[in-house]
Amino acid sequence: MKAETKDIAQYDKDLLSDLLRQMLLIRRFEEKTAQMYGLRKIGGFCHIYIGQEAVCSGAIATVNLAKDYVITAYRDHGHALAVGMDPKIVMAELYGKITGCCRGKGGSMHLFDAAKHFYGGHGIVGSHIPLATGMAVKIKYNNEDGVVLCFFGDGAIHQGAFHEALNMAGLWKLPIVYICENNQYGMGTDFRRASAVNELSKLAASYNMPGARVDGMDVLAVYQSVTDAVKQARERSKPSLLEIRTYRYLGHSMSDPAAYRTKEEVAKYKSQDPIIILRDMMASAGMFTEDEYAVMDRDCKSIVAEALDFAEQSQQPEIATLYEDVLAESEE
Amino acid sequence: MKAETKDIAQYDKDLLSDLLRQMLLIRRFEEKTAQMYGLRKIGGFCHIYIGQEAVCSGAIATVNLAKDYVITAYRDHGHALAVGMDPKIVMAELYGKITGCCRGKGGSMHLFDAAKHFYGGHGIVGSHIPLATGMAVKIKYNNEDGVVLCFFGDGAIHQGAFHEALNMAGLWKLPIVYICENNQYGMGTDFRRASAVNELSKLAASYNMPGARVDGMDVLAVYQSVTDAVKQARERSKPSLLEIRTYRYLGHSMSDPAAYRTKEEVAKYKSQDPIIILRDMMASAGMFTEDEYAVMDRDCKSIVAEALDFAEQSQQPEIATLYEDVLAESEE
Amino acid sequence: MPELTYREALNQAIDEEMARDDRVFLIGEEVALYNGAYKVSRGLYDKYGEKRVIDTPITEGGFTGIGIGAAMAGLRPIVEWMTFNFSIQALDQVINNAAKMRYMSGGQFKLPIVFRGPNGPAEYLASQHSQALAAFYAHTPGLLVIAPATPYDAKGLLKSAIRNDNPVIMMEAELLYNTKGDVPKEEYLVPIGKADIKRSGTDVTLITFGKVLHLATDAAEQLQTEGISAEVLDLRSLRPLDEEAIIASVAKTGRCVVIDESCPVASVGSYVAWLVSNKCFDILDAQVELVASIDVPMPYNHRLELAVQPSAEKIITAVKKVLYIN
Amino acid sequence: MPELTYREALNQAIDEEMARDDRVFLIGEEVALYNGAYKVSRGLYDKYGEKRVIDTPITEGGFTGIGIGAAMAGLRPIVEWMTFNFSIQALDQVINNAAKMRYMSGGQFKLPIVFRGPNGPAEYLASQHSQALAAFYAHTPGLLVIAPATPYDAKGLLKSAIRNDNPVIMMEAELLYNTKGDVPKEEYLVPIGKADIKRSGTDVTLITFGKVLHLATDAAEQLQTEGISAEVLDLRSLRPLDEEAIIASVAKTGRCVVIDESCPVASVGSYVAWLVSNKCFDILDAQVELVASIDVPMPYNHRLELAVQPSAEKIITAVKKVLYIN
Ligand SMILES: Cc1ncc(C[n+]2csc(CCOP(=O)(O)OP(=O)(O)O)c2C)c(N)n1
Ligand SMILES: Cc1ncc(C[n+]2csc(CCOP(=O)(O)OP(=O)(O)O)c2C)c(N)n1
Ligand SMILES: [Mg+2]
Ligand SMILES: [Mg+2]
Repeated sequence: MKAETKDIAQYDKDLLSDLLRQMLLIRRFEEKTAQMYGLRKIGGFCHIYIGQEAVCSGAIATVNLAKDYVITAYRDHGHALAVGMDPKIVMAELYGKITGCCRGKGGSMHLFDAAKHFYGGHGIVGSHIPLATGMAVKIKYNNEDGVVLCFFGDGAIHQGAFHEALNMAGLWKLPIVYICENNQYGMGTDFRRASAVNELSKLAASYNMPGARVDGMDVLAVYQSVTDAVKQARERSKPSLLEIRTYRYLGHSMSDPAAYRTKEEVAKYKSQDPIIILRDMMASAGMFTEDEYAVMDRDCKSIVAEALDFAEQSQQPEIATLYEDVLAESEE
Repeated sequence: MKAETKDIAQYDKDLLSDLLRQMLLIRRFEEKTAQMYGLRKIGGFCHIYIGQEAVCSGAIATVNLAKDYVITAYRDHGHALAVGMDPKIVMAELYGKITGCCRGKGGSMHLFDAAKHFYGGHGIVGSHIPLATGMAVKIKYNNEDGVVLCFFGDGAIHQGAFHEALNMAGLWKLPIVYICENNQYGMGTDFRRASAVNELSKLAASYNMPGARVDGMDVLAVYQSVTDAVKQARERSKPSLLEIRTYRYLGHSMSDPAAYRTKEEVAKYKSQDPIIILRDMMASAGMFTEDEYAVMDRDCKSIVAEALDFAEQSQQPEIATLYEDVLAESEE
Repeated sequence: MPELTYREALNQAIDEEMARDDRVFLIGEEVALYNGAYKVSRGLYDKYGEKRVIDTPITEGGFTGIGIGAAMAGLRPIVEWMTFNFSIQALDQVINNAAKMRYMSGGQFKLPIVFRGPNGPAEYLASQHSQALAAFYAHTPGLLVIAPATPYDAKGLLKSAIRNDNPVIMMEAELLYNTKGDVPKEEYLVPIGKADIKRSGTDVTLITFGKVLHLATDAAEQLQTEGISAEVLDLRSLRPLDEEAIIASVAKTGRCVVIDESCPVASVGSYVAWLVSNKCFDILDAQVELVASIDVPMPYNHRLELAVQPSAEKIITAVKKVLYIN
Repeated sequence: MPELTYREALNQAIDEEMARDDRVFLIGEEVALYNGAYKVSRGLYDKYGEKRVIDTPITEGGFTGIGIGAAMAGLRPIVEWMTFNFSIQALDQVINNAAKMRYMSGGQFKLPIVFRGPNGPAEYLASQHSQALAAFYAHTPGLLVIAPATPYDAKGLLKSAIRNDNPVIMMEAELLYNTKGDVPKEEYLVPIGKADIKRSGTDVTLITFGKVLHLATDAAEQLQTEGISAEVLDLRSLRPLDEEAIIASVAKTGRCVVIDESCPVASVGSYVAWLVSNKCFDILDAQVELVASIDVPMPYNHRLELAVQPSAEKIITAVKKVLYIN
C-alpha cells in the first residue's frame, strides 16, 4: 500500500525532511563508496545499499536509540548512517583506518557503534538473528522499555537460526521487530527460487506473531508499519515480522555485474525511487521546493566529501594493534 | 478423529492382525528391553517406545521397503522391528554384541538395516531430517517411484535443520512424509513450553505443504493418514507434514523417573492404549477372539525370548574390530 | 573442609554467583523444571525462578546465540549445553559471534558469557554422544577454555569464568559429576590460565586435563611402586595455556607424556606435545609421547570403547617408552 | 602440456566426472545459474541442466545434510560451500552424520560425497570471512581431507575424491583460483594420502599444504641464494597424512619447519610438528618450528591481515632458527 499525497499532510514537515535527508545522505555516501571501491581505496566484500534507503531510514526513524537496539547483516552502511554514526568514522572504517569505528578491524561488513546501540554489521547470513533476540531477552529481563529492530535479507529467512530465534521470541513474547529486507535477490538467486512460499511474511504464523508485507520503496509506508510494530513490541512485548519489499540497484557486492536481472526490471524499480517519490510528494504538497532540495543535496555531498577527506587523511593502524581487542580485561 | 467400530469392517482382517501383532511384538520387546536394562545387560541411553507403537506400526505398514525409505531418531526400536528387522539382531545390538545389526558399534540409538531401507537410528535431535530429505532427492533424481517416511519427535521440530530441510522439500517438491511423533514431551519439557504454537502441523504452511494432526493412539487413523500422504508423495511428488499425537508411558530414557507428569495424565493415555483399542475393536467386530489374542501374545513373547537368548549367547566383538568400518574401500 | 561432589561444586558456584550478581542467569535445555539433565542446576529454579533459570527448546544454535546477544547487551549468561556433542550445532555462534565480536568491533563489546556442559565419552553412548571436542574451542582465538578435573577446581574456575568479561568455554564430564573432593566453605577463585601440579615427581612429567587426569594420577601411583617418580601437571586451562608451568615441569624431569582423551590429530594434546618438543628441545631426554584416543569414531560396545580411550596402562607404557625401559 | 588456472582445473575435474558417472551432481549456493560465486562451476549448468547442478537456499546445514542423505542412498554429490567460513553451520552434519555413519552402522553404508570450497583468508574480509579451518576436519576420523596447492593436484585430487566412496573434504583457496600451472590433457588421478616433494633440498624440510605452499617455495628460492637448500614437502592430504614421506624427508635433512596458515593451537601444523618431533627425535638437529597465523581473529586492514599470516620472511626466519644462523 502506497502512502498517497493526501496522507503526507498528516506528517510533520521536519520528520519528512529528516527522512528525505537521511535517504539522500545514504545515497550520496554509497555512490562515493562505490566510486572509491573502483579506485581500490576500499577492498574486500562491499555491499552497496542504493535503492533500499527507505527501509533503514523509515524504520530507524521510529526508535529511540537511548533504549532501543538496531542490528543488521553485512549490507550495513545505510543502517550505520541512519542510527546517526558520523560518516567520517564510517568511511574511515571502510578504508581500514585506525580512526574507523572499529579501528580498521571490522571493515564494510562489520560496522558497530555500541554507544548508539548499533550492534553490527554481521557477515554470516542469518547468524545475527539469535543475537538480536538475545538483546530483546535483556530488555525484558531488566524490565526495560526498549525494542530491538533486527534487519536481515530475503536470503537469511530460510536459515535455521531465523526459525530457532523466532520460535523463542514468539514463545517468550519478546519486544523485537524482525525486518526482512526483501530486495528480491540473495546474491544471484531470485527469492522465489529459494523459498517454498512467495509471501515471506507468512512465516510469522509458525511463531504466533503477526506478519505483514510492506512497500519498501515508500519510506512513509515503512515508517508507518514499523511504528505500529514497535508500539506492539514496546507496549505489549509482542514480536512481529515485517517483509519489506525493496530493490538494490547495483549488484550484490562490488564484484557482481548482476547479469541475472533484466534491464527492464532494474528500470522499473528505479522509476519508483524512494528519494524521488518522497521529494515529489513533498513538492506537490507544497512542503518543499526545488531549491531546498538542491541545498539538501549539496549538504549531503559535502558531508560525504568531508568523510572521504577524513578517511584519506587518517592513519593506518600500527601493526601492534593487531594484538589488541582480542580479550577484555576483566574487572575483579 | 478416532476410527469407529463401523469403520473397521472396511479393513482387511490380515492387515488388522498384522498391525496388532506388530504393536504387540514391539510392546513385548520393549518390556524385555527395559527389564534387561534394569539388569545392566544393556547400558547407555535407552529410549523405550511403549505407548507409541501405533505410530511406527501404522505408518510403516503403508510403504514398500523395496523402494521406500524409513528413518528416525534415537527412539528407534519400534521402527526397527516394524521395518521387519529380525528381533534377534536388534536385541544383540542393544547388548553390543558382534551379531547385532551394527556389529555392536551403534547400540540402542543407532539401529540400521540398509538392505531393508531402514536408514537409522540417529542421536542428534533434528539432524537426520536433512538426511531424509536427501534420500527423497535421490528418489526424484533417479525418477524412482519411492517415498521417504521421516520420523522425529516434538522436540526436533524447532531445530533449524527441520526448517531448512522442509523449505527445500517444499520448493523442490520431494516425495517425503515428515512425521512428527508428538508424544508431548521432549525429555522433561511439555511441548507447549517449547513451541510458540500449539498445533505443530501449522508449521507446514511455511513450506507450501499440507499439514494435519492425527490421533496416534489409533493405529487405523495413523494408517489412513499416512496412506494418504504417501499417495500424494508417490503419485504427485508432494511432501507433507503429519503431527501424530501420541504418548510414551515410561520416562524419556531408562534413567528418567518422569516426575514432571501426573499419574492421572499417564493413566488417561494408558486407558487409550493402542493395542487394547485395536484388539477390542476387532473383537467387537467379531474378527478376533480372546484365544487368538492369547496365541498372538504367546508368539510375540517367544520371539522376544529367542531374541534375548540369541543376544545373551552371542560374542562380544573382538578388540580389533574397533579399527574396522571407519572407511569404505573405494572401488577404482 | 567439606567433601563435595563435582556436581555440587558446580551448583554452588552458579548459586553463589547468581546471588552475587543479578545479571547472571542460566539458560539451556532442561536446566529449570527438570533441574538439569545431569542435575547440575538442582534447586536453582526453585530459588531464582523462571526469569533467571530458563528452559529452552532443543535449538542449540538459537539459544547459544541468544545468550551471546544478551551478553553483548550487558547480561552475564551461563549457557548450559546438555553435552558438548550438541555444541557443534552452536559452533557457528560461538566462533563467528562470541569469539570475534570484540575484535571485529575494535574493542567495543564485552562478552561476559560462559558456555558449559559435559564433554568427552561417558559409557555405552556410541559415536555421536561420546565426543571429546576440546580442540575446536582451544583452536579459536577470542575464547577462554577451561577443563577442571576436581570439585575444587570446578567451583573455583566456574566462579572465575562467570566473573570474566570474555566468552569462556568450560568442559566438564559426565563421569566426573559424582566424584568427590574437598571444597572450602569460604569463597575462593581459581584463576583462568594457571596450571596446577596435582602430584610432584622428578622422572617424567605427565601433562593432562579434565577427566583423564585421574588416569594419569593412577598411572603415577602405579609407577611409584616401580620406583618411577611421575609429576602430574593439570593444565586446567587450555586457552590460554600456562606455558611457564609446562616448561618448568619438563625442565625438572626432562621427559614428558601428554594425555588427552580427544582424537590425536590437531588436538590440544598434540599441540602441547609439540610445544614441549620445541621449547624444551635442548633438555629433553626422549621424544614427547602423546596418549590420545585411537583415531576412530567411538564404538558402542563397552570393551571397545574402553580400548579406544586412554588408560592407566597406556600411560604407563608411554612413560616407560620415554624412560627407555624395555 | 596446457596451462590452466586452478579454477579451470577444478571445473574440468567436475565436468569429466559428471560425464563419466550419472550419479555425480553438484549442489550449493549459486553453483548453477550464477556459475558459482567464484565461477568454479562455469558452464556446468548449461551443460548438465538443473537436475545435476542445483542451486540451494542459503542453508548450509540443510543442503549439506541433503547431500549426505543422497550419498547414503547411492548418489555421489559434490557439495560446494561458498567458503569454509560458512561450513561451520554444516559441521554438525559433516561430523555427526557423514563421518560417523559408516562406523555406527557397522559398515552398512558408503558415503561417496565431496565437500569443497575456498578455505582460509583472502583479502580485506575481516574475521568472519578469513578463517583457515583445516583443523576441524583433520581432527575428525571418518573423513578424508585434502588441500591441493596447484592446478595439477587440484584436478587430480578432486577426481580421486569424487570417485572415492568416503566423505572427502577438499579445501581450495580464493587466492589460488587464478594461479596457473600445467595440467595434462590425458586423464590422470592424484591419489589421496600421498604427499609430494615440490622442491628437493638437503638442509631443511619445509612441510606445508594449500595456498601457503607458494610462500614456502618462495622462501626456499630466497634461501637458495644464501646457500641454504630447502626441501618443500606438500602434504596435499591432511587425513590421512603421508607419515612415511614426512619422515623420509626429515631423515634426509635433519631439520624441519612446518607452515600452516591456521591459528597455531590444536592445528594440523602443530600436529605435524609434534609428529616429526616424536618420530625423528634421534635425528633432529634442532627443534621443529611452526609458522602459523598469529593467534588472533583476522583484522580487516590489509597491512594487519598480512602481518597476521605466514610470509616468506617469517619462514626464512624460522629456517634460520633451526639452522642456528644468528
Ligand atoms: C551462512 C552464509 N552463507 C553464505 C554466505 C555468502 N553470502 C553473503 S551475502 C549472500 C546473499 C544474501 O542475500 P540476502 O540475505 O537476500 O541479503 P542481500 O545481500 O540481498 O542484502 C550470501 C549467500 C554468508 N555470508 N553466510
Ligand atoms: C541437538 C541435540 N540436543 C540435545 C539432545 C539431548 N536430547 C536427547 S533426546 C532429547 C529430547 C527430544 O525430544 P523429542 O524430539 O520430543 O523426542 P522423544 O524423546 O519424545 O521421542 C534431548 C533434548 C540431543 N540428542 N541432540
Ligand atoms: Mg536479498
Ligand atoms: Mg517427544
